[in-house]
Amino acid sequence: MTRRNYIPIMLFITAVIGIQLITKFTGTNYYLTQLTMTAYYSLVIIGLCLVMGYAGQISLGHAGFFAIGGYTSAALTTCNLTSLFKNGNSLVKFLSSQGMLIKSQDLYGDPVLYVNPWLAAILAIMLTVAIAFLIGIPVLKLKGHYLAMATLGFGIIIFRIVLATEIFGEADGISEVPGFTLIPGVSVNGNFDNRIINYYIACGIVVIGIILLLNLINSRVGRALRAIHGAEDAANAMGINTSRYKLYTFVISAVFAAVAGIFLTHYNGGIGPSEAGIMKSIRYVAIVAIGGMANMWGALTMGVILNFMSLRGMFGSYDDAVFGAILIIIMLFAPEGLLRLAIWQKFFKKNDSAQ
Amino acid sequence: MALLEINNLNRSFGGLKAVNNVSFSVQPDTIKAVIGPNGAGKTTLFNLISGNLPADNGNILFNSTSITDLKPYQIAGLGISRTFQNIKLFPGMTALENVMIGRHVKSKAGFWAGMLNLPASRREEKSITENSLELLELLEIAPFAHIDVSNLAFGQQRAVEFARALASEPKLLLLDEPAAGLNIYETAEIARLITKIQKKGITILLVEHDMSLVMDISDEIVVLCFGEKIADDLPAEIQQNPEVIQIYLGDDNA
Amino acid sequence: MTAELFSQYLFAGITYGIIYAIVAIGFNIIYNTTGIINFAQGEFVMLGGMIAISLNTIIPLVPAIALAVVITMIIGALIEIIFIRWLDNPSVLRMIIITIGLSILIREVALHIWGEGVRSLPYFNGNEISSIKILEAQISPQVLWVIGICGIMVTLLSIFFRFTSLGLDMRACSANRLAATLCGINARNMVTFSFMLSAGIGALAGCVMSPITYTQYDCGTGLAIKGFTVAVLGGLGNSMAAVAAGLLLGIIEAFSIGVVPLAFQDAISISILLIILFVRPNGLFGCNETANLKEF
Amino acid sequence: MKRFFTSTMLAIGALCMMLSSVPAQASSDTIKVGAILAVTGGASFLGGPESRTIQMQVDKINAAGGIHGKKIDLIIKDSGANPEKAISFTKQLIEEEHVFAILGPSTSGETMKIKNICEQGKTILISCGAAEVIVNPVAKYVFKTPQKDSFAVKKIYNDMNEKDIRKIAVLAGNTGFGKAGKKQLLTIAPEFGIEVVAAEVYDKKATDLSAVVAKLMANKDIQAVVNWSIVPAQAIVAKNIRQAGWDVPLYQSHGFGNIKYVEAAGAAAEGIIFPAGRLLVADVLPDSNVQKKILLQYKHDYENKFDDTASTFGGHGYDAIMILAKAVEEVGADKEKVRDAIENMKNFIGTGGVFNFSATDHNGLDIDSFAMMTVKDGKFVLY
Repeated sequence: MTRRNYIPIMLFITAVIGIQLITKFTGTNYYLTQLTMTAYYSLVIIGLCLVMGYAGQISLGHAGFFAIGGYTSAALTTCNLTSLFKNGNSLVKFLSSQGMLIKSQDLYGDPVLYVNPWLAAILAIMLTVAIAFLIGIPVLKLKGHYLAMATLGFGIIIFRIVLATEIFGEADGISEVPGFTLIPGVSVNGNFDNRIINYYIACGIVVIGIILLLNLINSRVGRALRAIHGAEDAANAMGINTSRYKLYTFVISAVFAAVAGIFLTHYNGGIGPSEAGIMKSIRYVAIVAIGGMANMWGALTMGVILNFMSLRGMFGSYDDAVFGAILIIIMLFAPEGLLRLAIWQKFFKKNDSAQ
Repeated sequence: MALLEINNLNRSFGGLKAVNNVSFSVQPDTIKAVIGPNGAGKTTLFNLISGNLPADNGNILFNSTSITDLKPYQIAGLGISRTFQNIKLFPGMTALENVMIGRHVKSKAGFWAGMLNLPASRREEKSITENSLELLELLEIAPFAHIDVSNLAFGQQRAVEFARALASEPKLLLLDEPAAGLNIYETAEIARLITKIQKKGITILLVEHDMSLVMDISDEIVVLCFGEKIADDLPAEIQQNPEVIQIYLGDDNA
Repeated sequence: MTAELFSQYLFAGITYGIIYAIVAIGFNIIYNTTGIINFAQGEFVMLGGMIAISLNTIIPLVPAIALAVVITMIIGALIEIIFIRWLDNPSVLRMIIITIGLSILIREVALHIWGEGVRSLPYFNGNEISSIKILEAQISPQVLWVIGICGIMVTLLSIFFRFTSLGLDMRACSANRLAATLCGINARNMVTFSFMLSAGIGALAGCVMSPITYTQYDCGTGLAIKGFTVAVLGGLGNSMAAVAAGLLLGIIEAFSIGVVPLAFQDAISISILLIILFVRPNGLFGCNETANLKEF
Repeated sequence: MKRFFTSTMLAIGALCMMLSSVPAQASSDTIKVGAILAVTGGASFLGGPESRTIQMQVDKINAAGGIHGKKIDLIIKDSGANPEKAISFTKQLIEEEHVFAILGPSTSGETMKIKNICEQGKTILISCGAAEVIVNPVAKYVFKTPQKDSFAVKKIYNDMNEKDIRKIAVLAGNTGFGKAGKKQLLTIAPEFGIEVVAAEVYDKKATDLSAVVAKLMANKDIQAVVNWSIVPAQAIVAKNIRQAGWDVPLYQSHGFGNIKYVEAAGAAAEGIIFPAGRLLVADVLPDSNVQKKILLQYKHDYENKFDDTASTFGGHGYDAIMILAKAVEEVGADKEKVRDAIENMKNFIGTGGVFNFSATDHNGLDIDSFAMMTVKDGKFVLY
């Protein structure tokens, strides 16, 4: 069981290192910038893959969780507490004495005092978990179009909130987000000279994420999830608490999205409302669908390829159009996902008789 | 002390009283059958016991505790396992995996243990696998362990469902028409299997149409008609009961 | 609140509401015959408006609108024939993704045809500033056109579904597709026809509202979301309930302006939707039949 | 397993394909200029005209033999107003394409995200974003061409003072432009003794605003309405106000500087007062105006080439490329020298006004770059 999982993971890690070496020798290491961003988006995608492919639920609001993570972290690390500190605010003093605040200077030499990104990240994740629970309990009782609409609605509400709230920068979003120092000397930020380490941080997080998810899928819980997807009432009769399993899966994938949001925001040095938009959520769902719902590697591959091309502007003004077209074509001709296509055809007759 | 006790259970759909004031009990280590013509409310009764449907009123006691308002998964956790009339296996999963699902209530690795692949959960996983293979062996379907259940023959699917139900080591097993769609040889096989299971100390409540099977293996029989209980007795007595005969053979004078 | 302000809000609400309702009816027609939610419904509204505006530069208003409706109906039929007709029993998720893809594609094509600017049809009566005083409120005559035409459309539709044989056939398909097929109804053609009908309704709505709301290549998405909200609020598949739900939502939105900042208006209407979904998943006016809850 | 190998093969294949396509190195006889513009998406009404204008001007320069014989190699990237794409494109343009300078982005939000990247990459950025924070505080390599919104606010408030308007309502679209404008309106109001009694933000995709107009109209204190927006919905505001029979003076921002909005608002646009660059009234400017020639030239070129009327938005793009071209022409293709040249540029006549840059002012326009205008018979005229 486990060995079967680790071979692809080793290959994946080899590919990650291989790409870095290729870019190094061809002098094209600027590709790593987009690959790093892509890696973070892939984290959202594999999380969503768990919800869609394994628990059989659709979520058209995952950009909302990405935004909750990114925006919370960004808002906490960009609000300047210097004046509060000088005025002797006891909470600020306390946090500062506990090392939870960071002092530095901005571009123009003024002092800034902001929340330690670690603390901000933890708070952001806690907030995500709380919201995912709150929204998940009622939403996951719904099915089909109703579920799609409810999750879409959740996404729209988050989008509206970030667009109308002053501390989230309204339409401009939040800029000048400081780097996230993981350990001294290793920082998540967009500086040109930090690129290689950031590439490895991002890929490392994806590897950890995918190991966690693959373990989960191949565990008792994963089996239960597949059972729920196959026949919910039978699963329930076998003693599986279906609503709790669906809820936990939803929360886990929300946390994946939030973590991606936190890191990408620090890497990019900012976040804008477009990250919370409906089109973003639709893209995530689309990539999972193109990769094949219950196919973590497929979703990851398609996520990397499409996001990479999109972030490099390869589609020009036709970005959304290309996306729409790919979506339709895949869903029409290969609803099991692009990568299943070859296998699909091979077993075509078998599947046909089974249905 | 009865293992399962059903008191004045009611359930209606719109104006139709599917289960009307039914009471009976199941003694431990026995096989009890529920029979009755189509639409008598047998499957509804099963769904009420297993929690798939809520009862309108009345109560169900299992081991002297009320399970009336519990959810299906909670009831399963207490030791009641069931099969379905029209076989509900998990498509896309192998026979072995299906049986392993049945082991769910007997194991406990959660989300954290699963994601981190902790040694404890690995050990647990191993014991689940072994246990499930044993069951497949017992039901003589071990050769099909790694085949997707949707590709199995009907009889084999039924056996997998049996194994899945047994995997949770239930105290009470609910069998919903276990012989439906089987030929006489297969039916005899099932009968042998059911007695074998009962010998292992599992109480069985079954719904069945096949009279010869029911008469062969049951210790007691409940007869339902239009939602009402009309008899609850030993097989031999049921065979003599004029009311039951009338239901099954029809009223010639009508 | 003064009587004047009250009726002004009321009319604003009715205008929003009736537009939402028309989009919702479009959703319902297709949902009833196919069980599909066509997320590209809003794009039909946009196409109707855009085509009419382009045609109106060469031909007079009324024929331009009529022609635009016909062209949009043809587009609707083509979409069904090319993308949906030949699919064998597709899953709900697959259909959601295909129609979302269609919506994106139509929008992008429209962007490259008509550009990013806003366009609009001229007012049917008067101009941008003419208004009529009704119940203390000053409203544009175009609002009356919208309410009137949409009202007539709803009435005609209910007559169509109740009394014409084609309408009855379509209802038969929605009730039980297999049985309808066995009775000799060509269910596939009915699906195509439902796409045409819903495209036509959307297009006509797009034309009458264009002077008030303007038409831009991406105006369909917002409408689709609101229309879907209304369709769910009323209970999927129930067109009369959609009208009531549309008016209700429109009026709530209009009056909410008096209480909360305008910027949160959308968040409020979506929150209402979520609450309704949690409490009454079959919609405000739906019955408790869980049969409508199609699974993936 | 098989699945995994299929994906790996596909992934590796695709990546190799991409990685092998190393971009051609910039040859010394061209000047590579990047532009990040929202050609599609929510801000396409800005990015569309900007990209067309910049492309047109570059073609024109190249047709005339380039600058000192060097042709401009223009790379336009469509960000769709997504900051994350703008960030990705900026890094790409700076490191990979080694561009000489970046024009755009169209919106303030995107500009703020890439400001630091350009500083770090020592690449000149000439933004078309409106918000004042772009150049205040001043960043070494960052410039912008649209006029400061505070000047527009002051122009409007001056006019109000003349008319003795004291209490006003503010409406703004929920874009970066609307947000920045609303902030300036609220902060500057006390200086002019004006009180903002109501402020509302509407969605950029709003289709009907009669309810909010009714709400404002019910407040009898309001003597004038200022609508600060750059999106089509601003025409709806005008319409709904006039339909409601409310005849308050209606002020708009320089975001109204597109004749399409006037056409959309039709009769309701009559009498709207707003500050804007003189491009809109180029035809009726006195011949003595220094800008007249250049404005007419641009308007003529743009309208002949595209099926579109010239707007001030396209003008921002014009100014951006022409300022860069002028600086290169003066000091040659050297980044640092060109940056200094732009910072010291005086009396550059653009569509937005006369630019006088300095070390403390990276916008270079003063309050006179705005003229108050109004709409008469469906045309822009000086007020």
